[in-house]
Amino acid sequence: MEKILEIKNLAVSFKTFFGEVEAVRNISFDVGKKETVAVVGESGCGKSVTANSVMQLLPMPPAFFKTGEIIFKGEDLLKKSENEMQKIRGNHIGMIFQDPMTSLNPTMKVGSQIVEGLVKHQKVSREEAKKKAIEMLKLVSVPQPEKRIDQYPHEFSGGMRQRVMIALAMISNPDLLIADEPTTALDVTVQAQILDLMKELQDKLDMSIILITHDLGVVADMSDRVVVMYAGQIVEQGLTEEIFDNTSHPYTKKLLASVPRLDMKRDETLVSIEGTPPDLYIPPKGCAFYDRCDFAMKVCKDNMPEFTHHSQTHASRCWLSHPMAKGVKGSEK
Amino acid sequence: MQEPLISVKNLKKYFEVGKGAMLKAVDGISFDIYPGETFGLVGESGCGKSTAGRTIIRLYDPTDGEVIFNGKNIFALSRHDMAEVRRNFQMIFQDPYASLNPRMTVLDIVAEPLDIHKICKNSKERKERVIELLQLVGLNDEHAMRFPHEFSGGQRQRIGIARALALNPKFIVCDEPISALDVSIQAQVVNLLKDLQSKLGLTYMFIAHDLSMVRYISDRVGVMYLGHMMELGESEKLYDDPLHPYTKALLSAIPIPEPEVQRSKKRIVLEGDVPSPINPKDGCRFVDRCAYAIDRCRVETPEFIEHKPGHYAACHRIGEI
Amino acid sequence: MKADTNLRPELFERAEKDNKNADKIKRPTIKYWPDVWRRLNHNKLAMLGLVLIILMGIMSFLGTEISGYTYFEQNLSMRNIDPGSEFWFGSDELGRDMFTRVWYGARYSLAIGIIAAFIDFLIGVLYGGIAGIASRRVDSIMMRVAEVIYSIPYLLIVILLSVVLSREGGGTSMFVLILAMSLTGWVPMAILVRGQVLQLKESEYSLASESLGATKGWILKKHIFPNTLGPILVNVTLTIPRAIFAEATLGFLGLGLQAPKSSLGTLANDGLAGLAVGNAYQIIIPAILISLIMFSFNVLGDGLRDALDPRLRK
Amino acid sequence: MSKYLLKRLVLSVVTVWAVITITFALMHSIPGDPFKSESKMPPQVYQNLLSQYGLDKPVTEQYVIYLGNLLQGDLGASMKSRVETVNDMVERGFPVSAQLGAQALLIAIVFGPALGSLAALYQNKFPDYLSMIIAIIGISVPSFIMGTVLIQFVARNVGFFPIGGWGTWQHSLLPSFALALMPLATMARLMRSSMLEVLGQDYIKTAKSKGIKKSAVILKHAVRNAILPVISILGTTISNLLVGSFVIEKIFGIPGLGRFFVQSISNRDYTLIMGTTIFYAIILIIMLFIVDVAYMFIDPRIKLVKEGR
Repeated sequence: MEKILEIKNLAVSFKTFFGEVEAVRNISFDVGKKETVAVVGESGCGKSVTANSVMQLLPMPPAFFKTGEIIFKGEDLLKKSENEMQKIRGNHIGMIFQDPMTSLNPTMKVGSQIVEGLVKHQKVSREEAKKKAIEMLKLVSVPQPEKRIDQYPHEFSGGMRQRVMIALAMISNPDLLIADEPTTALDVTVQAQILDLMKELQDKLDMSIILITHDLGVVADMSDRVVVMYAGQIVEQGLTEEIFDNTSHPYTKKLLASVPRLDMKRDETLVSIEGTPPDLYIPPKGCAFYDRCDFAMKVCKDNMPEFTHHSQTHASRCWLSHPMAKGVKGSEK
Repeated sequence: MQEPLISVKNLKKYFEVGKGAMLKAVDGISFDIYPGETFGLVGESGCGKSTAGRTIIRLYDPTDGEVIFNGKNIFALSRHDMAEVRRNFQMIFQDPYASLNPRMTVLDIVAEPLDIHKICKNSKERKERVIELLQLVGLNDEHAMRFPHEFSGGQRQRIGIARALALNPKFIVCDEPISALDVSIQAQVVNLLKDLQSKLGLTYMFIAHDLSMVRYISDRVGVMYLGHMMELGESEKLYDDPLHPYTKALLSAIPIPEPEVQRSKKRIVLEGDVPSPINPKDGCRFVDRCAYAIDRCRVETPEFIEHKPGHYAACHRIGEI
Repeated sequence: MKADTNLRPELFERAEKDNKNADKIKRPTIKYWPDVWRRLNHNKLAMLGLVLIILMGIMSFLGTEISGYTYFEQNLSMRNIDPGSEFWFGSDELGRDMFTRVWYGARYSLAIGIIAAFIDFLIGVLYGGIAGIASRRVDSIMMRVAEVIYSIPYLLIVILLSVVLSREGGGTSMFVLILAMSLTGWVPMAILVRGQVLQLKESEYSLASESLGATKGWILKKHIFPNTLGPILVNVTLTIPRAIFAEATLGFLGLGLQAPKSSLGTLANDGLAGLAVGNAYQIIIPAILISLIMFSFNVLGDGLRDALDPRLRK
Repeated sequence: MSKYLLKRLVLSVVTVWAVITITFALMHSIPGDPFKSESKMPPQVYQNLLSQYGLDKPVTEQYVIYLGNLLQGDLGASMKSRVETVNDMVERGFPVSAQLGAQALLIAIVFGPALGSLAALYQNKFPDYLSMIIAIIGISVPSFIMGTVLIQFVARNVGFFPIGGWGTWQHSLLPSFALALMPLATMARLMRSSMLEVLGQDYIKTAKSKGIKKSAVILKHAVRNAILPVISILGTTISNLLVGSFVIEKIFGIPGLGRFFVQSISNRDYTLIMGTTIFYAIILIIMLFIVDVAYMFIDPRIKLVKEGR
């Protein structure tokens, strides 16, 4: 498959008063054309930092790139100047954010916010921009678009605002859409609407999606491939089916087991993961999941596991997959 | 049949929001909660589930209705009598960051109910009781002299639970206790709640918008929409065989973390958003988003009736659809 | 895998650990006020302000004692002497020692500022607190009244009152100045306190306390009051310079204390006359002192606000 | 919206009435009457004077008459200057004061938010420190000191600036600047913190994600929102400017209303004090009202905040 985005060895840190926080630690993954890749993990695992790195929207300082390349359509975004990045943002890559209540400018009319990027990138006239704004609102199924473009965000409900955000991100017909927890702040019925809308637009507009989320249900619904992050690293990645049905990493296993399912018996116990993720001021030398892992071995404490490839597409970062771990509890499939 | 621990009858809670505008957060709901069970209350934001929980334990003054506990309507009790009853009712809050006073130590936070009701004779007894409570929720005496901001979200929620347990309550309203927590931490807290329930014989009212979690923890579940109770039944029955079109839509909207199931399932997508609860019209509250709505639904509010044993719903068209 | 050479089979045994350790908190505990103090300590400007305030406070008492002069003693043969060993800050047109008079004036200015801020604090907390816990109707009426009072220009009323309450040709007494300033000065504090109380009353920990059976008084005492203390403190710190500034302006407009008493404002007013005849030091010294006082309280207040900012507390 | 406007208007009228009543009550609470002190006046003349100013009537009647006169725009007579009424003085002095005030306000509004924005954009860098030094000087140095310093060190050394008085535009530069410094500093500080907050908002990220120019992000999204709190203190700022003008006009010898007012204070010209105070109050309350209305148009959310809840 043709790759549209390749992230290679990306490491991002934040300089703070206490020292360096290694938010993203050497991650690599790619996104194919028309593909949806979900990045999953708990808060603080570095998934949002990754998304913002692609767009280069991190505040610098305190954030800085330590190593890595972000190759978008053959060019390294990290080597681009701010001016060059502006030509890519909103034009070739669009982004939607978690909280639709705060991500629209409260003092600007919705229509103007939608077309602002288009006006910059394609130098369209005011008339055309207005027409395009109405067209986009129609596309994302906002009723009465002619009236709505002249309203302010506070006159919209949460779900409608997220539709506006989608319209805003898609107006230039980008090749890649980065959706950072797009439905977390929404109710389930509205979430279903938004997810359907995203799928529909993806088909219509032939774009790739990076979906940042912590909701495994959303992942199962939307993604072709999954990247599981923990403590700034990728611990497992693969096709969606591989991740759900052929789970390899203990963290992914536990994460999947800690979500109640609708077909679950009530006397089954939910698996809980004891403790909290490690503090990335002092990232652990070995496996970051060591402290919370049920199958941890002595080797895990101080030695960083490498990726083991289970198939062309499926890899995980765990010592249990090492040949020498054969027979140890937890290593069996 | 077992006597209910708590009987909620026609509970209403309105808020005045300006001249002539009435926000009908809870508009005439009735249900029973039996001793030792977990009663789940679900619904989307703005449906009135939290208001219902808060009104039942009289944190809000009810607009109308009764809550019967021990044969008495607690809304009719005097302040003095209420203080006695209150010891049996506790609450766990949604946001573990906001529900603990940042200026108090964990010791003082957990001891607050003991102080209010002047239960401990001296500070030694007080401290011992607090440590006992902390141990019950998996914390220990090392944590007692610390401040809330030093704890993680899950730990804080456990502190909130310890506080709620201090008076040996019979009934605890859990108001979205896990929605602010990470997935892996949610299970910790839910397991703790279940564990405590069997250990201490507690009765829960579990309010949440996460339907899968509610199903997992609850014996019976009520579904609210815009201040009305739409459906109520045993949790497995309600989830497997929902009667009300709203419940059906709600359940079908939950994304299931299994790709094959999720992708093959047919979803009922509701149009539009939840309407405003300010001055709602007569008739069924769900009518504007319901695919099965008929004229009758617009004029006549459907009654909340038992369609199958223990399975209630408020819809004119049950049986037809 | 490059690390393979170091891997021994025994490393692939179950690690002996339990996951129970996960709840342990390693960092030492930090109490609230010590933490605020630590933060304030990091703010050099605020600390400079604090030190200056303390120094000026001490000097306003000590300064009048160490010069060997009194603030009222005139010596017409020693008029308008430049600063030097005789008069450290020079003498005024009546031959009074400026050093003594300046510190004496500083004492009055500081006293007026602090007392006025204290009265604003008392009235403001009481009024704002009552409005905050009262029913919505009472609150609404109280706030309308406060709004009306507040839109009456502050210094205009102060001037008016000083005119009315002072004797013709004479100055205004300290009591009148403070009364006049407090008349409208308490409103910002009241608005602040009311806002805080309303917000904290709705906070989840107040609700939690209520659900535990706490009375209103208990919640006020245990939850609302301790949490409003910070913003109130900041406001008081910033009210003091405002009152001192108001007093100085009044003094400058000829509505200050009656001579020979002095405040920094009246000294600056006298100094303006001195300036006209070329004795610039007579205005420069009180001017510097006023500015220093204003500066110190303002930076201290800012520093306190930053130190108390909950967003910075993590 | 119109309901809110009406409410606001009523409140303004009540405030004006309150000021009038307080002022009237205060002025009439002074023991004796203003002519007692003018020694050895023949009783007949004294009586004539009293009746000329209506002081022989009961206080309540005087109050009604005074209110009636005010409604017709008559601010009353001056007691000391028998030839000029308060209206005459307002006519003579107010245009001067208004020009001074307007210029100062303009300086403050242009430079205050600009400095504050600059400081926020370059947080903890040189422009931040510079702006905040200016701001700290601005709030620490009262205008009468600033005015004196400007005369002493600028006007006396640079021939371009007249030392005092009023007339050409050069005359107005230094006093406007001296008057503007404190509100400028206040606005700069407020703008800085407001800007820092806005820059951290999600919608700024949204704006950046559209790929628009940095300047557009700052001007159209950040400044537009950050300036709202600054506008909300405009009322207080205007009030401070007014009082500041008393001081500045005194120092620079500017023949504005402020100077008449200060003179009337030292002369104890009660009717003039009363008339001027009321005039000031009315002007201010009108300004407050305008600021409020303007704010409502600038912030589209205000309708909800003020009326709903």
